[in-house]
Amino acid sequence: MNDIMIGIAGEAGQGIQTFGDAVAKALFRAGYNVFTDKSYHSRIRGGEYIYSIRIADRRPFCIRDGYDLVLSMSEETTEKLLEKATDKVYVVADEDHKDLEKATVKRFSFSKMAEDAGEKRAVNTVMLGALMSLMSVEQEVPQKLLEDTFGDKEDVLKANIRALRKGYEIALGYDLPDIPRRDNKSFLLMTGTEAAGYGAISAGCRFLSAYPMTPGTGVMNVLAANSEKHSIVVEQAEDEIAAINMAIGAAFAGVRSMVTTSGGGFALMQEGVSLAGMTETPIVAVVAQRPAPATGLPTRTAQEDLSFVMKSGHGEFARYVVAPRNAREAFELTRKAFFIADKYQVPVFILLSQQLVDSSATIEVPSVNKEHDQRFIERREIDDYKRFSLTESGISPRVIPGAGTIIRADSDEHDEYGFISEDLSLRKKMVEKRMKKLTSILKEAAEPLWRNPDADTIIIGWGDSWGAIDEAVSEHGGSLGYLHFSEVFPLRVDEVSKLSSKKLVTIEGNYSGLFGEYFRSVTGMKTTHIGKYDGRPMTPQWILSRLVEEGMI
Amino acid sequence: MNDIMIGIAGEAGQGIQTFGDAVAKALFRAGYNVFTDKSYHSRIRGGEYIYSIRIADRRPFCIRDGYDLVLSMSEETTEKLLEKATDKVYVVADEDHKDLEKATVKRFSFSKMAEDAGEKRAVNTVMLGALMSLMSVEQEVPQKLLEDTFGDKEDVLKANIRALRKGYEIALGYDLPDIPRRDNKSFLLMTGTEAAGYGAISAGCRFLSAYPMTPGTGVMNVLAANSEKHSIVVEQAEDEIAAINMAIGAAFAGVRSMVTTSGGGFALMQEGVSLAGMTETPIVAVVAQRPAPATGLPTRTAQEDLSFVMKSGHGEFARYVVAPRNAREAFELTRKAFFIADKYQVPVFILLSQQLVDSSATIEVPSVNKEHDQRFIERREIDDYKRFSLTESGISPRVIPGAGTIIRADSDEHDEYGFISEDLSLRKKMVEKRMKKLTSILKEAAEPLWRNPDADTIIIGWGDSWGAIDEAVSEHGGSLGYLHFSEVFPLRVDEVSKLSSKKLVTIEGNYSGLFGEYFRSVTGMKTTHIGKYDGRPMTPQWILSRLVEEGMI
Amino acid sequence: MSFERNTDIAWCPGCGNFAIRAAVAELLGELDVDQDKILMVSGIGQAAKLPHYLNVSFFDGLHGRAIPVAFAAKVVNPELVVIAESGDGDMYGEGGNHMIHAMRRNVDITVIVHDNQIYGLTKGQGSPTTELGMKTSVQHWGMLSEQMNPIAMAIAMNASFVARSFSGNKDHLKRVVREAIDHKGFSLVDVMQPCITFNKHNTFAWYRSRLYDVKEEHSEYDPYDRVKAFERSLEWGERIPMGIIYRNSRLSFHELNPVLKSGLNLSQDNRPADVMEDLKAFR
Amino acid sequence: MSFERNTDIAWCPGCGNFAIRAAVAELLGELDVDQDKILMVSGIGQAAKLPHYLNVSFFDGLHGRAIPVAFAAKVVNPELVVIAESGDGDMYGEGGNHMIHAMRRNVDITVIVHDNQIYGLTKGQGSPTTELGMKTSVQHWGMLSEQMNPIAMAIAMNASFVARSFSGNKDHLKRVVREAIDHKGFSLVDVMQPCITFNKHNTFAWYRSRLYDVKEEHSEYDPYDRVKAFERSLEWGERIPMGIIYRNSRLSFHELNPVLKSGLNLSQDNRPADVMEDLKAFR
Ligand SMILES: Cc1ncc(C[n+]2csc(CCOP(=O)(O)OP(=O)(O)O)c2C)c(N)n1
Ligand SMILES: Cc1ncc(C[n+]2csc(CCOP(=O)(O)OP(=O)(O)O)c2C)c(N)n1
Ligand code: SF4
Ligand code: SF4
Ligand SMILES: [Mg+2]
Ligand SMILES: [Mg+2]
Repeated sequence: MNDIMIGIAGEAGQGIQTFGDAVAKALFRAGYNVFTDKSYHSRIRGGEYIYSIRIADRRPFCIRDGYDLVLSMSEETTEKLLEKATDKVYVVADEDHKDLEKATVKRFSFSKMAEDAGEKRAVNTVMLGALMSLMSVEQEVPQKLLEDTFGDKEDVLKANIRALRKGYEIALGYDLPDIPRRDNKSFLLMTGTEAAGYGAISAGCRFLSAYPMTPGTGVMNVLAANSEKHSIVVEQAEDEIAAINMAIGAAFAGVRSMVTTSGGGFALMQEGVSLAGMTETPIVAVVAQRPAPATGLPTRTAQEDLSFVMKSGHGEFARYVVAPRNAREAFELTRKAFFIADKYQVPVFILLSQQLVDSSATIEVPSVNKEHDQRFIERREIDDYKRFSLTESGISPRVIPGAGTIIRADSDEHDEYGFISEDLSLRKKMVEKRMKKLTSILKEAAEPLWRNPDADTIIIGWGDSWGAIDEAVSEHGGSLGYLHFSEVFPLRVDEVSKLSSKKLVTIEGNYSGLFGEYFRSVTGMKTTHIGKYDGRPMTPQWILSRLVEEGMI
Repeated sequence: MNDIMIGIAGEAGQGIQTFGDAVAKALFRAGYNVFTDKSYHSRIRGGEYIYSIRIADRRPFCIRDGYDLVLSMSEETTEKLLEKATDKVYVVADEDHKDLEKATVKRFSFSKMAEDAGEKRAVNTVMLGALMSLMSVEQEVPQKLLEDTFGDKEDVLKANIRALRKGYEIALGYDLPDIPRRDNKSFLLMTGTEAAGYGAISAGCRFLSAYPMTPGTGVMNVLAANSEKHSIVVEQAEDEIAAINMAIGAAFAGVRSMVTTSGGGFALMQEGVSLAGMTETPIVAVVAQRPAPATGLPTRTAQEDLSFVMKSGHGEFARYVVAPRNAREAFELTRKAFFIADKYQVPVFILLSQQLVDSSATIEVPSVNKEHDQRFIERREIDDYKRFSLTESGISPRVIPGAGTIIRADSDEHDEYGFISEDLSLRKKMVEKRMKKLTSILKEAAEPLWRNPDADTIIIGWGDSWGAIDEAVSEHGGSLGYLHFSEVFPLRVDEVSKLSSKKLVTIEGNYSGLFGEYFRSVTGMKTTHIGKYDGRPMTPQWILSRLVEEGMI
Repeated sequence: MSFERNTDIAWCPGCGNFAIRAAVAELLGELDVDQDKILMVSGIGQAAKLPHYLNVSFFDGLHGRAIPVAFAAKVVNPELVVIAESGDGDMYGEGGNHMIHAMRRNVDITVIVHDNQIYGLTKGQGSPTTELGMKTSVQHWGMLSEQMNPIAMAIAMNASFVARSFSGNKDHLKRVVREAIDHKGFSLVDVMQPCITFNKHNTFAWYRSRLYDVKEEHSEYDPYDRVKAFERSLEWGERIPMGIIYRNSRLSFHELNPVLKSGLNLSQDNRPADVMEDLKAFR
Repeated sequence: MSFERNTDIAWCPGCGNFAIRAAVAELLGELDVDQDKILMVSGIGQAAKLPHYLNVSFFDGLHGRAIPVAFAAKVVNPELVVIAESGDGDMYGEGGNHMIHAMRRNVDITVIVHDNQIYGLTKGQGSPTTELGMKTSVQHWGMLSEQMNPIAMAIAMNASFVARSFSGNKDHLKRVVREAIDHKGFSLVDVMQPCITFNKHNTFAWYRSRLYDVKEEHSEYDPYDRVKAFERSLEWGERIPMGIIYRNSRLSFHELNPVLKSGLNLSQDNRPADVMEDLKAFR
């Protein structure tokens, strides 16, 4: 792959996120394939903030090891970052920047130019200009971004445009590899958060209740920002228990509703999850994973909550769990999540992670499967209505309150009407009713992704590890393949026989090999496990070197 | 097995529990092998209350299908109960009792005799007398029980003794099978609740926090009743979240502490469980299972929370999970739970169930393994103390606050001192530290129980199903065997190779075959599943008939 | 049609819950609301079984969690008359956090607490409102924690309607609950309810001899005066005030929320959204 | 030895938390207590990082759950001076239920709330104490929920020591926290703390011009008068009272609990129990 890794290395509070977003967006609009990653600490000011931007000849869905070009806005952060950088790394910085041990620093008078442009705070804009100039991006592109940002403050805008121009005059002197551009009209640059958020809006979600928790908060922000436009009530709950019970109340009353949280907040929702299972109330829960246990590392990534989510809630009930591979799937599977929830009247879980949530990727415009808009709700008067009528499929016709029919739901075991019942033979039927939905849900799942199924060594993975696994396999070639899942429960493994007599290795963002264990419980097949649990996303390089270490390739 | 099943069938509020306890205790003291079961509704008055007492020539650890002798105190309850009774059932009732369809009712003037004895409310005492007379129990035995109960109310006591005598004069006319008696001095008649409660007291538990929840409340009651005597603070928390965080606070400060709850309450404790994992704080949680999801059937039994407990808490950390087979193990494994918690600084879970909690069984006096008293705590001044020092075993020497040393613990990822840390290479080591304890914990587990390992069909089971499984296997003979676990996580399966080429069947109190799935994830072996999920305990008859249905025997 | 459902009732004969049921059933029948527009949301406990004994739609959820469910159902369907009800343990113990924050939100729901000052269903443990010193199966030497005063707490939270009533006074109870339902905003009605099985102290007679209506006894009583209301709420002992202790005129959730202000019924307006235009922002 | 730990501090330069740290560190140094007998328990948030910046033992637990941990640690080791501290979101939002029930228990701990009227660490969402109308990343049109008044709530719960102070007034803060620690029972100190990053409304200057000490301004002020204290607690706007707003003389948890009354330190008295005698009851 022909690519370049750019790192913007600074501290929280330096406006690096805004800056990085502008760089990424401008490069995307200029026709590059862009992928970004944010690495930061759990604090508001200070600490490391590294915004990575990767552009490549093929669309990348992960970062890779090593930086080619670093914009250093903090000597300390850059020093750390260089520990892992290539020898040829090219460090660009402002005039007053210290020398570094591991690399020569190229200094430019960014701040002076900003001052000259009449806006001291426009240092980042100068840098933006310099970078754009290096990447041969037409000046209109970043200028348009400045206009969108400063539109209402004319003076500031003008100064920034001057600063941008000055930046364009700088020759950073870096030797760019040849990376083709194209018309990006049919693509989007989106983070997993944005994708999941718009997926929910598109699905007609009308109620979101949540208690802020990194990295799950973003989805709440997306819906809150669209609250008036798309008529969505977004309520910040007093705690996660309230959040999930609110979502259940709204869903019971007839709207598509959701919660968003991370592992610790989801832990508090367990009883509510079980309530949704018992009352057959469709809700969608976004669980954005971060390293745990407990508070863990709030701003880092992990795939540690698979089993916790699959087994969430006491007792037994049907559910559906997805773990999107990338932003596009985050959109599409969020829509599907609402659909499955409504169709089967079950709780549905969307496993995201900090990496997926915070990274933006160049994706095709997601598809909108109209089938997924079906609500399976009746709004009419029914006499002697049985909310939990025993049916062949386990699904009972659903009517919502306020439309002429008396509706009852109970968290205790209940009869077909929803009245509390201590009839134990009925109990048995009700368990079966709730559980047999799983048979049909399984059929809704798409097939897992196969790549090089004939290879000797097959990587098994799930969720947002796909970008790195896919690239590793591409790099390595035909003797390495993969089987990758984004609909994880129930597990569809049609052609598992293909796997016998191969070397199987699960690569996951956890220590124990949670998916491997699960995979074995379903197929009986044993897998070797390679885990990443240091809080950072996987890279293709890391995958390949670990495979070599384990003797798998 | 030569045995008799006695059912006392009435309603809540009729004092059946007290009456049944007296009957059971008297029979036990008279030298019989006794097992009892309580079947009741989630209400205070009315509804079915069935107290079953089984006596047998060998010590029973389950009830069986069918009643031989029924004391009917409610026509409705008895009618229901008879649906499942043997043809020869003998129903005894008071004079005004209606006739029943399925059996002849033998009427006796219990209430009149109570009145004659000068205490209308002593009807149960008359019945007690009649039963004891039938069973040839010396009158001193029940009389002693009356003295213990009414000791301070002389008049009432006297009247009750008169009532008892009158009862002794009644000839119930039932034809008793031959059931031998022996000296029960070295045995106890104990419920699982009492056993777990006294196990905790014996372990030196000094702090219990809980929010009442059937069937977990009993353990709190046992410790509360012993609070002053054994210096135990028992605090009723405002909710389960408070309960587990309190237990963690007390444990951190240096005492053995515990919580007790059921599935729904445990669901609320999930974040706390994860906190115990992260801060390496030893706590013991009793989870008494009842049918779920959500509120489910509060007074019924199940084995539905195995996976939920094994996977409890977000993130990855070591733990230890036991599921005692009977009251004796409830005592001994509760002691071991505190030991493992202290030794490895991990949360430990004790899975009970309504059946185990409410049933009393004739058990040998539990053994007290002194090793389990070790606390692994240091109380001394250490300079530059590292609460989370990285060691070979993953266990760091533990000092408690207030003894000269500064102690730090953090729910965030932390360094060896316990300070919050964003160092990602340290993160990796800390995950490994917490997880590698599992290797040693596995070695602490006792071997599972094997019975007839050479049989063609092997039942695999765990927890309180043991009584019924063991009896079923005894009844069936050599071609049926079992492998039964009471230390369920981590799973010790030394001689699993013995199982290859056999028919394997898991018999569990759930729908999905949770243990079967788990067993396969560990061994790769597939099992057939037979589940009971109607809220009632298993019986040997049910097991054998289901095995026949499934073509397993 | 009567709102009393003809069925087996799991309460102890003589329990104070029967009178609450009778009062609520009568009142619902008298309301000018279609039967299907009433939604009761309850928790778990003896009190929480009430909806099963009425002919209404209900969602009987988790112990302590009736309020968030009720809140959201009302939010998305403002046409519903939403009543959340459960016991004192449920509403003030397990559900305490929801109670106080729901008061802040001021959504237009009515919360009825069957306050028997005890945990009934779990067999008689102390509840937040159990009196100091009362002995129970867990509190062997009697309650040591301060008795919670829900009325004072609600006034401190500036809840917009705070009342107390008594299961032994049907007219009063009906009147207060009717006012609570009519009130546009969050209403708390704490109903003193004897538990004849586990609370042998706070009996029918005990309550009857103490409870008095503030307005009847003090005709000048102004429930809009927050400090006076607080002072009155502290009275507990020989005399216990009931009636509307406090109220104010805060705007309700629906009046404040920009999405809902116009009267939108989200449960009816349920279409998926076309976001293709919105997605252009990501180009 | 200084109680200020020399380390990298993750707060924004200029944050009100620094002054709280300085005051607490100084005060701890002045207390007549051995360093190892101090235990701080915190939650999660910016405020909750405080113990990391002090030379004390600490248990930094979950968001919202400092109080139950602090409660139990104090219960089993009465020799410890236990201080629970965290932010307003943590203590009044997520942890609201523990707050109110801990007040009922009256265990002898001190709770310090860094009340910046905002969720700091999660980037500026409204907290329970955020003022009506304030706009945030989630509350685009401004807070619609009533601003919680923790002082009034604590008085309603009859907490035994209820105070407010200000991170911008070190002497006041030290004095109030010292009194809170000295107080035998549950003490709440709500500390107004500017968050310079996310709360641009309640700034240092904003607080400074409004906060006044009740006792200094009203020498006759009697914090033992619950109704007057409640009235005073309602003041918020041009003038905001601080100091000890309310206190009472309720017995503490340790004074009431029969197991602990004698002064037993369970963390020292830790032996297993011989239950063989007890088990005879089961024969
Ligand atoms: C999470 C959870 N914890 C505990 C319980 C057990 N539980 C059921 S009802 C109840 C208390 C009942 O007391 P209250 O709410 O006062 O109602 P009452 O029975 O007195 O009417 C409890 C603790 C439960 N169902 N769920
Ligand atoms: C269970 C749980 N929910 C949510 C979070 C995320 N979280 C961390 S800090 C915080 C709020 C911080 O606000 P506050 O308590 O006021 O402290 P501040 O940062 O303002 O000092 C939240 C919501 C969490 N850590 N745990
Ligand atoms: S236990 Fe008490 S509250 Fe429950 S039904 Fe009986 S009398 Fe009523
Ligand atoms: S975000 Fe606010 S509270 Fe947090 S450190 Fe910065 S200024 Fe302080
Ligand atoms: Mg109650
Ligand atoms: Mg705050």
